[in-house]
Amino acid sequence: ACGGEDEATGSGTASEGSSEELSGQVQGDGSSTVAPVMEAIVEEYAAAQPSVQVSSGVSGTGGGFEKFIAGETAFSNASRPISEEETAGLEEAGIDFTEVELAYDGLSVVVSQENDWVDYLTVEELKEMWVETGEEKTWADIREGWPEEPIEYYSPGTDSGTYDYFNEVILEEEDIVRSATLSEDDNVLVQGVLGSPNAVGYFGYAYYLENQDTLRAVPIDNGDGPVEPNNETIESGEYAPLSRPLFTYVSNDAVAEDPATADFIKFAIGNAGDLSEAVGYVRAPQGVYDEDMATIEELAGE
Amino acid sequence: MTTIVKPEVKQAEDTPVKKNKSSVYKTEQLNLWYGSNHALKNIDLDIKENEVTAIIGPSGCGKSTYIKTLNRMIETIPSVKTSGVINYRDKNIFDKEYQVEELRTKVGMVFQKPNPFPKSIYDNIAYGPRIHGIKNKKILDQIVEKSLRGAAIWDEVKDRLGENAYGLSGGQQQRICIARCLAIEPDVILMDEPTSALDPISTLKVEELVQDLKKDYSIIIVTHNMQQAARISDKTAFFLNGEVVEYDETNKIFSNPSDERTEDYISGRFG
Amino acid sequence: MTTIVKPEVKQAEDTPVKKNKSSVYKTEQLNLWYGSNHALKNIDLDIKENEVTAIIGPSGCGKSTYIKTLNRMIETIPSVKTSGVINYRDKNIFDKEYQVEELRTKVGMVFQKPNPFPKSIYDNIAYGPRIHGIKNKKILDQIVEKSLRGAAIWDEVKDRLGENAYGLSGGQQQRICIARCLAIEPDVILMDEPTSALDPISTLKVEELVQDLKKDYSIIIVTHNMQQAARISDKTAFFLNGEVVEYDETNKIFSNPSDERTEDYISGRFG
Amino acid sequence: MKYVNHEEVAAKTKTRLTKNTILKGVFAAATSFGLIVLAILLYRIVTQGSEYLSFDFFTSFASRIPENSGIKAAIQGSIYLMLVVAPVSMFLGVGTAIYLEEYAKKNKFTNFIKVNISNLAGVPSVVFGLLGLTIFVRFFDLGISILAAGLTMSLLILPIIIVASQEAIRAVPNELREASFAMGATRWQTILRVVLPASIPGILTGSILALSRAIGETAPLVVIGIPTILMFTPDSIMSTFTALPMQIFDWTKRPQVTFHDVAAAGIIVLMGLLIIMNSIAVFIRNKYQKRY
Amino acid sequence: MAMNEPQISVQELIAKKSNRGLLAFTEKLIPKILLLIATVSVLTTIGIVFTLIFETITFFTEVNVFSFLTGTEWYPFANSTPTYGILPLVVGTLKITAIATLVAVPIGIATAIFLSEYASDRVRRFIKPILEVLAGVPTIVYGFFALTFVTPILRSIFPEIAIFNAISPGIVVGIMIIPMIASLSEDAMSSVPNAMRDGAYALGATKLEVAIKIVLPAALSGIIASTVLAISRAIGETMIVAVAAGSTPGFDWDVTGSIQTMTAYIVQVTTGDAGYGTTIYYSIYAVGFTLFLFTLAMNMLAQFISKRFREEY
Ligand SMILES: Nc1ncnc2c1ncn2[C@@H]1O[C@H](COP(=O)(O)OP(=O)(O)OP(=O)(O)O)[C@@H](O)[C@H]1O
Ligand SMILES: Nc1ncnc2c1ncn2[C@@H]1O[C@H](COP(=O)(O)OP(=O)(O)OP(=O)(O)O)[C@@H](O)[C@H]1O
Ligand SMILES: [Mg+2]
Ligand SMILES: [Mg+2]
Ligand SMILES: O=P([O-])([O-])[O-]
Repeated sequence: ACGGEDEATGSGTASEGSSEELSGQVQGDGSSTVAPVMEAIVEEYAAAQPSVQVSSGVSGTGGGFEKFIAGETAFSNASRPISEEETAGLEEAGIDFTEVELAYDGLSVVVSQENDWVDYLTVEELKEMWVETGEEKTWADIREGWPEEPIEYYSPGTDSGTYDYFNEVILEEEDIVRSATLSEDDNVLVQGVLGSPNAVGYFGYAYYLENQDTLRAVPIDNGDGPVEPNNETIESGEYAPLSRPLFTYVSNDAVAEDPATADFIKFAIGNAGDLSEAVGYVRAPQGVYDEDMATIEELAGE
Repeated sequence: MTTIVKPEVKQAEDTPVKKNKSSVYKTEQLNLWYGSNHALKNIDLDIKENEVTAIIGPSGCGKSTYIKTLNRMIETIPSVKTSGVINYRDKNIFDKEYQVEELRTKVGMVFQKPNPFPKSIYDNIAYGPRIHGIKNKKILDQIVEKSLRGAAIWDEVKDRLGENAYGLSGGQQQRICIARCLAIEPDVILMDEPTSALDPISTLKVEELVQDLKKDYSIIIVTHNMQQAARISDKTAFFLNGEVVEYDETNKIFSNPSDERTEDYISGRFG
Repeated sequence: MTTIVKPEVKQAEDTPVKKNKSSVYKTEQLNLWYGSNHALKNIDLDIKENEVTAIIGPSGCGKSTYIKTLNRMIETIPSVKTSGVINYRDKNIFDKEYQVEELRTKVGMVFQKPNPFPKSIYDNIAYGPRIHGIKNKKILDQIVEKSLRGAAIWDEVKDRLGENAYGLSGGQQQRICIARCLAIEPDVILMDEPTSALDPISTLKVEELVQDLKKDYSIIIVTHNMQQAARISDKTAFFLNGEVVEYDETNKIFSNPSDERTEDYISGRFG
Repeated sequence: MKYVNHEEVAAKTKTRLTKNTILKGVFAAATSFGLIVLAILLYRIVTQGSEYLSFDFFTSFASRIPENSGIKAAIQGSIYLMLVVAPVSMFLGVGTAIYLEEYAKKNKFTNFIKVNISNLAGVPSVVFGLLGLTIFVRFFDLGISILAAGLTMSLLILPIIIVASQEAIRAVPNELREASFAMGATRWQTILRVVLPASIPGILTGSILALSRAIGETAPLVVIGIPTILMFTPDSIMSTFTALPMQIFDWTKRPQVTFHDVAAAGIIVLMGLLIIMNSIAVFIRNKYQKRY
Repeated sequence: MAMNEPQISVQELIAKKSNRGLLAFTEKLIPKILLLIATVSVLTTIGIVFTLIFETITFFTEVNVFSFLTGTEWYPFANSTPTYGILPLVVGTLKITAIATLVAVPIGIATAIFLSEYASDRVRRFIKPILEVLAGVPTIVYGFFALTFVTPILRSIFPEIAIFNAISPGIVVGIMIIPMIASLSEDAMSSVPNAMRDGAYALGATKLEVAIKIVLPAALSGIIASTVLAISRAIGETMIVAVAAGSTPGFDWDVTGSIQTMTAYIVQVTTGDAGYGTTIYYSIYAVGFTLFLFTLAMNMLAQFISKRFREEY
C-alpha cells in the first residue's frame, strides 16, 4: 500500500458535485474481497465529507446480501454478480437496486514458496484437485511426478463471493473437498498456505500481492497456455477464467432519498479506479465508471 | 467471700428509694423457642426504672436471648417463636400494632463487641437522629456533643470527630456505641456483656459510666462477670437453663442467696 | 476465700516429692515482641517435670504467647521477634540447629478450641505417627488404642473409629485432640485454655484427665479459670502485662500470695 | 510400652525437611510459570506493537495503510460501550445482590435464582452473542448499535457483579445491621446508610473487574456482527460503532503482516486499559480491606 | 450534665419529624422492586434457552435429530449433501479441553498450594493481582499469542505439527484458566481454619505434610469445584480456538492437525454471516444449544460438588 496523498487529491476532483456539507449515516456490508477497496473509499470519503458516517461490515458477499435484503444496509459489496435467489429476495422486499462495478480481481491460486513442483495448473487439474471424490488426494494424483503428499486445502468460506465464483467456474457446483479449511478470515488462509509446502489455497489477487514474498501464485492454463495473474492479464481478461469484476450493489431508494448516500456512491465511482489500484486490484475501463456515474446521477435526480 | 461482697456497701445507699420506682418492663410468662430448642421458660421479671438490673448466669442460659427479646431484636432470627407478654411501659411489645422501630427508638442497646459504623465519629452519633428525620446541623451538633459527654468520651474525641470510629481503641469504641445510643435519648438501655471485649481499664470506665447513666436511664445489663454485677447493679436476676432461678436485690443475691443453685454458681462451683 | 482454696488440700500430698524433680523447661530472660508490641518481658521460669504448671493472668497478659513460644509455634506469626533463652532439657530451643519439627514431636500441644482434623477418628490419632514414618498397621492400631485410652475416650469411640471426628461433641473432640497429642508420646504437653470452649461436664472430664496424665507427662496449662488452676495444678505462674508477677506452689499463690497484684487478681478486683 | 522411637524420628526429620524444600521449589516454579507467561506475552506484544504506538494512533481512524491506522473509533466505541454496560450491569447486579442478601427468604424460588446465577456465570460468551443478536439486534430491532451490544455485555457480566456484590454485602458484619436496627432504623434505611456504604469498596472492586472483562470480550461482538470499516465516532447510544477488541480481531485477520503489528499496538492499549482498571480495583481492595 | 444550650428533647423532635407512614410504604415497596431486578437474571436464562430452542427446533425440521447427535461427519458447507453430525465438533472441543486441563490443573493447584501455604503475606498480595491480570487478558489477545508465538515454537520443536492444531490453543486455553483454578483453590485452602494447621504443626509436621495431608483433603471439594468450573470455561472458550485451532472438524484423536470446536464453528458462520433462514444459520443455534447444555452440566456438577462434599469443620 502506498501513495495515500495521491488519492486525497483525487478525491477533491471527484466530489465536486458535493461542495455543500452533507450529513447522515450510510451503512453497508458484504464482500471481504471488496473490503480493501471499500475501506480505502470510506477512508478518503471521511476526509471529504466528515459529517457523513459511512460504515461497512465484512460479512462476505452472501452475508452482505442477506442484510441488504433485510433492508439493514444501503449498499452491499460483492465479489460476484448477484444471484437469482438474491434478486428474487430483493424484489420481494421491494428493493430496487443498481449494480456498480468497482474493480477487477484476479482470483489467485496460491501455494507456499517452499512448494517447488507446481509450475502451472490446468483448469481441469484444478477441478480434479478441489472436488470431493471421497478419497484423500495426494499431489501425485493430480499430475504424475509430483510428490505423494496429501494436499492441504484452504478456501474462503461458503458465504464469500470468492467461494461462489470458484464454485461456479471451477467446481461447477460439485462439492468442495471436505478436508478444506473454510474460513472467512483471509489471514487464516494465508497462514495456512504458507505453513505447509503441501498446501494450496485461493483468494483475491490483492491478498496475494500482500504476501508475494512467502506465497506463489500458480499460473492457470485455460487451454491457451499458462497465464499468471497480473494487472495486464486480469484487465485484458487473458487470465481466465479466474478474472472477475468486483461490485457494490446500491439501493435505488437510498440514492434517491438520501443525498448522503448518493454523494458517497458518486464518490466511490469517481475514485474506485485509483483506489483499487492503490490496494492491489485492477481498475475497470473508464467507460464502465462513466456509465455507472450517469445512472446514479439520474437516480439522484441531477 | 468478703472481697466479693465489698462493693455492695456503696449501693446500699440507694436501697430506700427503690421501693417506689415504677416498672419499665414487666415480663410475664415469656417462653421462647429457637426452632425446637426451648431457650426461655416461663420468665417473669419486673424491671424498675432508673435502676441497674444485672442478668447473670452460665453460658447458654438465655441471658442474651432475653435481653434481645426486650427490644424484639430477636426477631431477626427467623426460627424464633415466642409466647407470653412483655409490657414496656404498660404496652405489650408483642402486639400486632406495636411498631418495632418505635420501640427501638425508646430502648437503646449496647452490644458485646463494640460495633460502631465504619463512618466518622460524628456520623456515628448523628446516625440515630438522622434516620429519625433530624437534619438541622446545629441541632445535630448539640446532640453529638451532649451524647459524647454523656458517654464520658467527649474530651478524648472532640478534636477528631471527623475521623473514622475504627481508629479508636476498643474501650473508646464501646463508649462511642453508648453515646450513639444516648443520642436518641432512650428511656431504657440494654447492654449485653458490654465490657467482655475490653481491657480492665476500659472496663472500669464503662462501669463508672453505667453508674452515672443510671440517674437518667433504666439500664439492664447482662454480664458474665459476677464481680461486675456485684459492683454496679441494684438488682440481679440469675438465669439457669432458660429459667429465672432468683431475682432480687444484688446485695441479697451475693451475700445470702435463697436458692442453692445461685449459691453454687456465685461461689464458682460451676460455670 | 475458703471455697476457692478447698481443692488444694488434695495436692498437698504431692508436695514432698516435688523438690527433687528435674527441670524440663528453663526460661531465662525471655523477651518477645509482636512488631513493636512488647508482649513478654524478661520472663524467668523453671518448669519441673511430671508436674502440672498453671499459667494464669488477665486477658492479654501474654499467657498464650508464652506457651506458644515453648514449642516455637509462635513463629508462624511473621512479625514476632524474641530474645533470651528457653532451655528444653538443657538445650536452647532458639539455637539455629535446633529443628523445630523435632522439638514439636517431643512437646505436644492442646489448643483452646478443639481442632481435630476433618478426618476419621482413627486417622486423627494416627496422623502424628504416620508423618514420623510409622506405617505398620498393627503398630498404628496399638498406638491409636493406647492414646485413646490415655485420653479417657476409648470406650466412647472404639466402635466408630472410622467416623469423622467432627461428629463428636466438643468435649469429646478435645479429648481426641489430647489423644492425638499422646500418640507421638511426647515428653511435655502444653495446653492453652483447653476447657474454655467446653461445657461443665466435659470440663470436669478433661480436668480429671490432666490429673491422670501428670504421672507420665509434664503438663503446662494456661487457664482463665482460677478455680481450675487451683483444682489441678501443682505450681502456678501469675502473668500480668507480659511479666511474671509471681511463680510458686499453687497452694501458696491461692492462700497467701506474696504480691499484692496477685491477691487483687485472684480475689476478683480486676480481670 | 513405647511405640515411638524419638531417635529414629529425629533421624527421619532431615529427609522430610529435604522433601519439603524440594516441593516448595516445585510449587514456586509452578507459580512463576503463570508470571513468566504473562511477562513473555507482554514483552512480545510490546516489542511487536510499540512501533505503531504513537499519539496519532489514538487520534486516527482505521486505515488501509498500516502506518496511518489508529483506534479513534474503536477506543471511543469501547468507552461508549462501557458507559452503557457500567450503569446497567451495576444497577441490576447490586439490586439483585441486595435482594438476595437482605430480603430474600430461604425458599425454593430464592434458591432457584441463586442456582440460576451461578449457571449463568458459566454460559460461554459466544452464547450471549447469540442471545444479543436474536433478542436485542433483531427482536427489539435495536440494530447493531451501542445499546444492543451494551445490553448484551451487561447481561454477560451480570453474574460476576451479582456474586461480587453479594460477597461484599455479606462481609458487612451483622453487628452493624443490629446496631442500626437497635436504633429504630428500618431495613431499607439500614441498607442505604450502613450496609451499602460499608460494602461499596467490595462492590466497586468486583464491578471494575467485571467491566474489564467486558471491555476485552470479542466473541459477542463478532456474533452480533459489528462493522470495522468506519471513519466516525459514535454520537449516541443508537450509533453504529466498532470496539477495541473487534478492531484488533479485524487487524489480526488481515493478510498483511504489518497489520499484525498494528494489532499488537491495539493490544498494548487494551492491556494498558485492563491493567489500569485492575490496579484501581486492587488499590480499592487493599485500601478498604478489613475495616471492621 | 450541665449544658449551656437550650434543652432539646430528641425524642420529642423525633416524634414530630418521623414519618412512619412513608417509611412503612417504602419498606413494603422496595423489596418488590428489588425482586423485579433479581428476576432479570432469570429472564436472561429464559431468553437464552428460548433463543436457542426455537431456532434449534427449526433446524431439526431440516436435519434429523438423531443423525445430528450421532453423526461423525460435519460438512455443512457441502454443495450437494451437507451433513450435520456434531460429534467432530464435540471431539474438537474435548481435545482443547483435555489439553487445557492437563496444563492448568497441576500448575493451578501447585500455585494455590504455594500461595496459601508457603508464600508470605506480601508475596501473596503481590502475586494474586498479577494472576488476575492473566485471567483478565482478553481472549483475542491469547488467540493472537497462540497463533503467532506458541504455534511457531511448537512447530520448530515438532515439525509435524500443523499451523492450525489443537495443542497450541489447548495450552493457551490452559494458561488462561490457570488463574481461575489457582485463585479459587487458594480461597478454598485459605479458608481451612488455621487451627487445623496448628494442630498438625504442633505434632511436628512439615509444611509439605500440612499442605498435602491436612489442607488439601480439607479443601478438596473447593478445589474440585474450581477445576470443574475452569473446565467449563475451557469448553466455552471461543476466540483462542477461532484464531488458532483451524476449522476442519474431524472425528479422530489427532491433536497435531487442524480441528474445529463448537464455539469456533459459531464464529466461523457468524463472521460469514450466513443469512437469516438458511440451514447453516439455524445450525449455529443447534450447536450453541449443545454447547450451552455442556457448560450447564459442568456448572451444575461444580455446584453439586461444592455443596455435597463440603467438609464439616
Ligand atoms: N440463633 C440461634 N439459633 C438457635 N439457637 C440459639 C441461637 N442463639 C442462641 N441459641 C441457643 O439458645 C440458648 C441460649 O443462648 P443465649 O445466647 O441466650 O445464651 P447466653 O446466656 O447469652 O450465653 P453466653 O453467656 O454464652 O452469651 C443456647 O442454648 C443457645 O444454643
Ligand atoms: N498475632 C498477634 N499479633 C500482634 N499482637 C498480638 C498477637 N497475638 C497477641 N498479641 C498481643 O500480645 C499480647 C498478649 O497476647 P496473648 O494472646 O498472649 O494474651 P493472653 O494472656 O493469652 O490473653 P487471653 O487470655 O485473652 O487469651 C496482647 O497485647 C495481644 O494484643
Ligand atoms: Mg450471650
Ligand atoms: Mg490466650
Ligand atoms: O468476502 P468475499 O469477497 O469472498 O465474498
